[in-house]
Amino acid sequence: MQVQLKKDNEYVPHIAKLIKKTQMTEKETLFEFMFEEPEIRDLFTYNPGQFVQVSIFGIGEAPFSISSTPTRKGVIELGIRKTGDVTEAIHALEVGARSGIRGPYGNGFPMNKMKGHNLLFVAGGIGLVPLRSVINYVADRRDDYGKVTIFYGACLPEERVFVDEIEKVWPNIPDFEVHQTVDECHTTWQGNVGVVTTLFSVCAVDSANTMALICGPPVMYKFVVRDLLKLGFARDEILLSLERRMKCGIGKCAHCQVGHKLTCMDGPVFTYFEAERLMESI
Amino acid sequence: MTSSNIELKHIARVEGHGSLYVTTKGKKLVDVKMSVDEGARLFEAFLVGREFREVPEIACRICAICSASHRIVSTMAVEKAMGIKVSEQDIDLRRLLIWGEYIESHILHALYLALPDYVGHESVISAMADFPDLVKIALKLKKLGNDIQILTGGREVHQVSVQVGGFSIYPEKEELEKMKYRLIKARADLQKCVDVWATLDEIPFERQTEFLALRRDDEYALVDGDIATLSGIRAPVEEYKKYIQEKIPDYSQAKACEHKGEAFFVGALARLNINKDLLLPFAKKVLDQLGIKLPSYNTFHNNAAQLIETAQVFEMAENTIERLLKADLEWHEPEVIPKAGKGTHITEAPRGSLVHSYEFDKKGLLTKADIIAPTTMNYVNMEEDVRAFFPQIAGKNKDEIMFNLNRLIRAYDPCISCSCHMTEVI
Amino acid sequence: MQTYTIRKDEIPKLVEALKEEYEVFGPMPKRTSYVFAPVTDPTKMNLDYDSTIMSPKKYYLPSSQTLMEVSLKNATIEDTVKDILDQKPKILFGVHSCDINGINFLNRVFDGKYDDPYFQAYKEITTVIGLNCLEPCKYGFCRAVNKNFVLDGYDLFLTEISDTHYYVHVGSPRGDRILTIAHEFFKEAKEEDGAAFTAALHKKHENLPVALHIDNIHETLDLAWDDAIWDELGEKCMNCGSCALVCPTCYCFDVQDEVDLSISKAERVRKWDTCLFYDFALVAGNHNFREDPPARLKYRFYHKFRGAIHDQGEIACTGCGRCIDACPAGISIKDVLFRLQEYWAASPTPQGGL
Amino acid sequence: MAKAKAKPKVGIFGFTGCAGCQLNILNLEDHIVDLIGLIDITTWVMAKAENSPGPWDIALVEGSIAKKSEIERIKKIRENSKILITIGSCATHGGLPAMRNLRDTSAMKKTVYGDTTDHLDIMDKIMPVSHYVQVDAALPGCPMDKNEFVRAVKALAVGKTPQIPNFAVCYECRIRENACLLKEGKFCMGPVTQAGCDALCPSNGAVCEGCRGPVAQVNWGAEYKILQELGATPEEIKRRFLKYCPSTADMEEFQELVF
Ligand SMILES: Cc1cc2nc3c(=O)[nH]c(=O)nc-3n(C[C@H](O)[C@H](O)[C@H](O)COP(=O)(O)OP(=O)(O)OC[C@H]3O[C@@H](n4cnc5c(N)ncnc54)[C@H](O)[C@@H]3O)c2cc1C
Ligand code: SF4
Ligand code: SF4
Ligand code: SF4
Repeated sequence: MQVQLKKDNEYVPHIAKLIKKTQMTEKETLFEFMFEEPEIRDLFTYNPGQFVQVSIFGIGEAPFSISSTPTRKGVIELGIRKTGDVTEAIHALEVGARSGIRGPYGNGFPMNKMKGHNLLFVAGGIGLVPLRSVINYVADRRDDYGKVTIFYGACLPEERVFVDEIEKVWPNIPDFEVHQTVDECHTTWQGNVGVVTTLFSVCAVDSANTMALICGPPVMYKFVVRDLLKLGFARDEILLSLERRMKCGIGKCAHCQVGHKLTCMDGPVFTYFEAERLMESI
Repeated sequence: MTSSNIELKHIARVEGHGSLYVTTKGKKLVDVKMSVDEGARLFEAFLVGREFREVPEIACRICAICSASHRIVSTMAVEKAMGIKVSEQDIDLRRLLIWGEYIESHILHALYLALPDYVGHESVISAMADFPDLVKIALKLKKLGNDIQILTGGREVHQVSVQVGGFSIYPEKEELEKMKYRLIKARADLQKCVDVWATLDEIPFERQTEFLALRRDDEYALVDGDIATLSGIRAPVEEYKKYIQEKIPDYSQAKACEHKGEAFFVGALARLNINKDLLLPFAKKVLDQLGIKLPSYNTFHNNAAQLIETAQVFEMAENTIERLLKADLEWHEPEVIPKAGKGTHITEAPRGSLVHSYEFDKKGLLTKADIIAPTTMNYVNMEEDVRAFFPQIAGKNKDEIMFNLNRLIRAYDPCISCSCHMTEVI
Repeated sequence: MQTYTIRKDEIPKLVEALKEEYEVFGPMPKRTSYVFAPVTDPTKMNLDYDSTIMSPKKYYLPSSQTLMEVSLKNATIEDTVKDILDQKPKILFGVHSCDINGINFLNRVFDGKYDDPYFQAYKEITTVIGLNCLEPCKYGFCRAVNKNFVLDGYDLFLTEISDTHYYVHVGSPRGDRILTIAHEFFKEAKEEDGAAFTAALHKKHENLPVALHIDNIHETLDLAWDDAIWDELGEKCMNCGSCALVCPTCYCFDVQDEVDLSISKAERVRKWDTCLFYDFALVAGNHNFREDPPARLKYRFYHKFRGAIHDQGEIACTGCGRCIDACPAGISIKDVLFRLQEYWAASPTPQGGL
Repeated sequence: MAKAKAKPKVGIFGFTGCAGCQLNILNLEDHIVDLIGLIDITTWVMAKAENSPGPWDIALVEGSIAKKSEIERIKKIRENSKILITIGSCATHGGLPAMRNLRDTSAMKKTVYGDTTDHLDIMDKIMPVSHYVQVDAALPGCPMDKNEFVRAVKALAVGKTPQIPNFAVCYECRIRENACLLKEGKFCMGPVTQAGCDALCPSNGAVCEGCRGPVAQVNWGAEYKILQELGATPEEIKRRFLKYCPSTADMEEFQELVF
């Protein structure tokens, strides 16, 4: 499993080079970073659902989920939305620019525990970023996992991320099923319209031997969980990735405390059973 | 002959917004109007109803450049009204604050705002490239003045620790020692500035006028004293209205001041003319080096006078610190009880005499305020100077005329924001 | 175990003697209160102080601290751990038990899976001379939270045994070092000194009674989630953060990058933050997980008395009472705990006040 | 990595005020040379004789809009600037001169100028600059804090939003280890005032007068109670609450208070 990169000072990032930028939407771009030191490149591995802290020196540091899968080594892919100083500075980086990355942090999804199960992914907007890591991991280790169903919702069609994979790659993987929806009707949009929970009526979901993985904006969780519970999912078969303000990523700064736990150390992935017991979690 | 107008809109490198409008016919000057472009803030009106403790805090916001003077004169006027006595060390600390303000303000004006004209630069910023060393010294001296204000008042602009009845905190003795050391060392820096000033071309100009400043017999008066004129009047500050009359000149709506119906000058040159016998050795030496004969009627000498005064307060500051170091400097809470009464005080702000006069009711709320700031007093004199100076430059081209008029106005170190009740002319 | 005594009136001389090797900090008067500050004049250090405005956490987690410097030209990073280790060793003189417990608590936070090299470096260079409290301080309630004694976390520990003497325990080799360099001030304790020490402890326990029981506090808080007390407090609290800043166990921090004026260098600086501030749980897109001010006040209690049990194995309060002293609104954590205690019927309240 | 953009063109403008904020820029003796290296000040009437008519990357605006002609001027500056920042409480909140908002301005005019006041361009109400034009960031304070100013300029130079402290003066007061003045019975406004001045006044033993304006999510009600318990009359409290930022009287939170 995971090899912990041992460092004297966990706050000091490693230097990583931006090697590719792919704009996905007006605000979201996929960034591919590579550590400068070959040694770190080799040692660095992670669990889908974990995150890294990215530094733009002089501007600041911010947490981002790793969107690539550890089954494909070499680069770290981050899908980042432009919303503030750090993210804008990342978007302004030119290929070849050097920035800092440290991590991976957090627990990630329980890939071992999920083995042999069918998987239902429910993603909203940019919430697909961490789930994509799991999806591609499962695609690469197809034999270990059962049937895969992906529900993806976005506000507008042009706000969808990873469209190529959603439309061209994932549907062609054996036992993968992909459904998308957008909140607002759009003339060129042929598909489903409505919030992501409307997909439950489009595609029948069988909760037997299935685990559900959810990631999206805070408002989404409540409604998706309610439907999943109705479908018979057990509370610990529902996995959520929570978002909180983060500064250190290593359990010191206390910004990401949720209930009595820390998102960066005990999470960001929690079962719904755990999350329900964490005050103010969702 | 057609008449033409010279407008110095938004006179640059002065504090606040003022404009000068000069109407000429050929080479003859027809009209001069100084105008204040600053919006009115109505200080004297909104001070009414405020509690006596906050009056100095608000009043010092009339002008940032002489905020320390405003703060002190206001505090002392309030104290006079309430019959509050403060301790010797409080008096000395306040004086030290004013010496700091003098250093800062005079250096700012003489070296940052006035000097660039003499050395062919549009600003101290552009002068940095040609005179890096001089600018560095100027910065250092200005910082020294500010640091004295911070040490005694808590901040370089709008001081906080001066309170009615005393202080909210005292500086540490160690800090005072350090400051004294810095002052002694900085004398050499000031000397370098004087050396530079001594090489500048003098602008010949003379106009007989009256000078007004504070006067006391034991010391070069800056913080308190009697009203005095060069022509020999001497009177207690309470009688200021007799000697400083506010009027609205018929050619404009501006409130301006006159003394016996005539223009008069307040500021560094006035003080120097009136108190020349009380200069300390360092200042005397600077005066001699600059070769100014006193009394001087050349307005342009006001800038040199500022340097001489800087030398004077250097020495006064050293002496004041010396005295403070002998005091106990144990801080005590100021004790004040509001009382109805009237209080008037005048200090010398760096740019001239500054009057604050108040009345309070028995709850300590202000009922009436009269504030006369130096620029208001100089206002008529400025216009008169422009009339007298104009023939000297009338033959030059328009740019040069404007340049020279600008210099003349700037020589006054006018602080237009502080003219808290000047109205607009135009 | 060898114990010692030291004459009270020799403390200033001891401080002078230690100054050669150490920078000495202790309780110094400041206006109406005390602060831990450099002991410039040892005769002004007052070991009879009640409490200080700020806890000594500032010597382990400074209110503002550069973590690393980055050259913006070539992205070389240099952390500041070595700078800390290079500092002159420090002595904190006269630290009360509550504060030693506070440092121990912080150590739990800044250790663990990822240790914090800055905190550990400060620990490395700091010698703690503890001081037993035999009298209660104005606002403290240390005994109610079992923090009026220390097992470890000190290098020397002083207990007043008479008007003229302290009893001295040595807690570490670092404490031994002080005995070595300043041996002339320490006398080996005699039997009667030991007896006086025991008597002092008795006196301490008489003087620090306890009426507050917080054994079940996390469960109490479970019950009190919707209680009216939070709205009531929320109305009074101005979220000024004073309570968290002075607290010896509050450690939340923010991290910011600052550039120099030539834009050639960036510093990554960490600064104290508090959960009471608007920005604390604010994330991109202006979503705030604790938007309402009262929610933030409430959260502080839940973190201290519930979250910390999960994260650090104990509550995050040493009963020092500083937050009570510091709160401009007069909110008292002690009163709040008393009220919460009423929720928990099984918690017996013996007679007598705190 | 943060990249230094081309030197931004900066204009510094004074409206009606005491010029203290501009002076505080001149008071940056330790930094002014570096600052000039970082920004290109093309307009600054107070310190320069040659002044550009614009456009500017950054406009720094001091003073309140106290006469009608100033409304036109501020609009013009806004049109010609990419970023507009108010410096000081006059520009940010209306400042002391806005005290007239709470009184009868014509009576005030009479107090100062006597009977002939018709020709004067004196507005009855002083509003913050943000009332007239969009303001991108504000550095409040009377005067603005010069260190905060340097931080803001550095942030802008690397393309960062200047940080506005969303917390009260007490934060800085605690860190400077002052004993709370409210606890000494003095009427400190720290808890309801936005930080950023490094608790200058309390650190000098004087109460915070609230010159930086209300903190985010200000709890005036709580402060009111505290001051009342310390013996302040409602009129006194109101005077204090509105001293430097009388325009905050328009805030809903303020109007909810019962004086
Ligand atoms: C575990 C985790 C994974 C994330 N993964 C992604 C991702 O894959 N893609 C993506 O676009 N965004 C992700 N985010 C959100 C991302 O961290 C924020 O968008 C980012 O911090 C905004 O920084 P900023 O400086 O641009 O914005 P500003 O609003 O200027 O933020 C300033 C600082 O506030 C904190 N902050 C602000 N928003 C957030 C936030 N949402 N979460 C945590 N801290 C925040 C950060 O410390 C940041 O440095 C993730 C957040 C978390 C906690
Ligand atoms: S919560 Fe209050 S009493 Fe408890 S340790 Fe912190 S400051 Fe002291
Ligand atoms: S003195 Fe004022 S600013 Fe300082 S803590 Fe008390 S209320 Fe806050
Ligand atoms: S302490 Fe208050 S009054 Fe003083 S500068 Fe700060 S905000 Fe202004």
